[in-house]
Amino acid sequence: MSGEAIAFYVLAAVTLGSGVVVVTSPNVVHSAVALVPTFLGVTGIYVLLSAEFVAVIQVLIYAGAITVLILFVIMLTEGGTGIRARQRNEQGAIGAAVAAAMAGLLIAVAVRTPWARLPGTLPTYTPGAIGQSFLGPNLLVFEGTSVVLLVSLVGAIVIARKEE
Amino acid sequence: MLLDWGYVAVFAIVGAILAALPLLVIWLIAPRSAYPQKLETYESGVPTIGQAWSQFNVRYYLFSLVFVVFDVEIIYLYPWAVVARSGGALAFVEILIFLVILTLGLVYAWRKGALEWV
Amino acid sequence: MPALTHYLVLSALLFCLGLFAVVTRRNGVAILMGIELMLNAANVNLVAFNKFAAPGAMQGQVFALIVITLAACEAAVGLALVLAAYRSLETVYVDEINVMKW
Amino acid sequence: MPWWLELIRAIVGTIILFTGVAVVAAMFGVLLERKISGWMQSRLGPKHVGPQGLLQTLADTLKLLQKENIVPHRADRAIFATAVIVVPLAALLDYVVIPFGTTRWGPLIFRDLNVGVVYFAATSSLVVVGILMAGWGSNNKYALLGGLRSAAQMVSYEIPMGLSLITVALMAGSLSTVTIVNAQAGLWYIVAQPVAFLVFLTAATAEVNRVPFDLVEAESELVAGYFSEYSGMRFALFQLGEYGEMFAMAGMAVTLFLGGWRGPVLPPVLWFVIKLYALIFVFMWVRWTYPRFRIDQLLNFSWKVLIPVSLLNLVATAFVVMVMHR
Repeated sequence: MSGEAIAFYVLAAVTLGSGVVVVTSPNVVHSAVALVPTFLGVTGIYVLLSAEFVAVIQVLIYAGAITVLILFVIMLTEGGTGIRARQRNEQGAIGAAVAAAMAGLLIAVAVRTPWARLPGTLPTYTPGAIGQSFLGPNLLVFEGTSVVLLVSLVGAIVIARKEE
Repeated sequence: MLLDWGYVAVFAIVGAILAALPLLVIWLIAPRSAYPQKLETYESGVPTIGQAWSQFNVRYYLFSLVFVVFDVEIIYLYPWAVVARSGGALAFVEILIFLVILTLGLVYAWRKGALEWV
Repeated sequence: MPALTHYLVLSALLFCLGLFAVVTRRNGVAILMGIELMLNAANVNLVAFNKFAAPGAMQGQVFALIVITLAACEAAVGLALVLAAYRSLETVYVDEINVMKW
Repeated sequence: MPWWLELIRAIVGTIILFTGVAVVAAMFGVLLERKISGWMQSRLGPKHVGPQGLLQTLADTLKLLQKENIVPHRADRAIFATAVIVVPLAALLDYVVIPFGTTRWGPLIFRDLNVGVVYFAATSSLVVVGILMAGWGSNNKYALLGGLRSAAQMVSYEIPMGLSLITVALMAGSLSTVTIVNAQAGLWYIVAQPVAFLVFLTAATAEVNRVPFDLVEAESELVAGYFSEYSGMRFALFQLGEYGEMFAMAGMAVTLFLGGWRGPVLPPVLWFVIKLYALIFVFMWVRWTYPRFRIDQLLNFSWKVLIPVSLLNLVATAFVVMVMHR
């Protein structure tokens, strides 16, 4: 087995293992903290896929910002009091069945489809290539995200503020 | 490039082991003489009342909310900064529009008092 | 060398973990965590297809960035909704939130 | 190079860097802080252990090693124990991209990542998670309040810090720290970008929770903030994280604005160390000179002063870059 394959299996184990903790832990704070190794595992996967800029952004946004936001909200609501209420609804068995069926379907599709391949090579310097695409074909996407960010900022402030 | 990140991974793993090493040492040599009062949560000398896990001011959330939006804005500036030299006027105008739209968000948050600590 | 299929299988499993959390969790915040897992799984797919199926274009990675942006926006607004619900109904458990207007 | 040689190289490098930070930054940093504070307050500071008190921190570390290791029975054990490793590790990960000097074989750096600047921003943002874990895991009111305040403060100052990092990246046209240092061969960026430098320094002071931004510890109201409940060696590990982060921020400021290892006559590594300690001295000088901010003043300062100023600075820099590279 090559080093890359070993790295892949280790990272997949970290991602899925802590993902299971996120999904099943009875304590919401433990779930939120377990999100960090999940995100870091996915970061490693991005590195293996030679997308290093996306990888560092994953750490910066997911592990550094979204996790903090989630922890804040847990501490602001009654989730912060630890294990108290029942965390799971009565659909546990059905939910597991649906998720397993979905996983089977997706894996079957992933394995059986003969994926098309376009020629070309990955750029070695990803931030530069991404920047170039923002200056060219993705210019509108770039400006569009700023509008999306503005809208969500305004919306979230309106929702979260106390009514006077 | 994979080699670079291999080094970072080794750094993280070995670093975590090194940081945990002192904890192993104290587990081996530190004395143990705990009794109930010693294991009590510190609250300036008076008996602890209730759990600390209670609810806090919503202000904390508003700040982290504005933070997340601006943090996401920043990730788009890094790739732009790398190519801005070759991009010329187009790059400048592009970033100007981007920043103006986001400044509107900052102004809105400011006017609505999301940046006030009451 | 892990091939495209390896990454797709990993992403499918991660997606279904997220799906399971969304379907079975009662706490609104935990449901949002499930959604974040699903978005991460989608991102793994985008970046994997970028490398294996269309390495010349950067579309996969660019759209992974866009998805991260949308995930952040979704988290900000979604958690604000949870907070607002908690303030007016005093619960974060979605099966107890059963009135439209308070 | 065969893979096992690379592995050994990486492990040895990590151990050297780790012990270096622990000894030079944490141990010597604590001693320096005590000496400088003594000097500024017309007293002597530690004097008895070793010549001129040089071994004081070593003695303190040995003492802390023998201290009892208390976990409050109400604490969340798993999170309480993990936070101790997360905080110093997140601080130490910053050092991967800081170039300490240059030798015949190339720059002296753990690894020159080509997204170095973003990597630095990302790892320093991980500290916040560790601090929130410590605050929540202790189940102590002071600790939780300290942790929440610290998180609100650190996230607020991450934005101006990121904006000044981008300004420098824009000047150099690269995200790699070595390239940024090389781009300063002619002119240090402190001359070209004084505003970004001041913003970075202020944000760095806030990121490492030092006076005048030390609401987190605020001895007089919050006991010791998020590490109130940590005793013995665990306390020492938090100190390692705090001083390690401070030296990393100073090292990054040297790299980005003060020309890194560049300088005449003296060897490059020495230049780096001189600049580093000059900045550390500034941090300590500020600590013993200014009173603490209130939390509303602190957050206002970031959102209503630093962020608008650094946004304007960024646009102005972008304009100049556009005109120069026509």
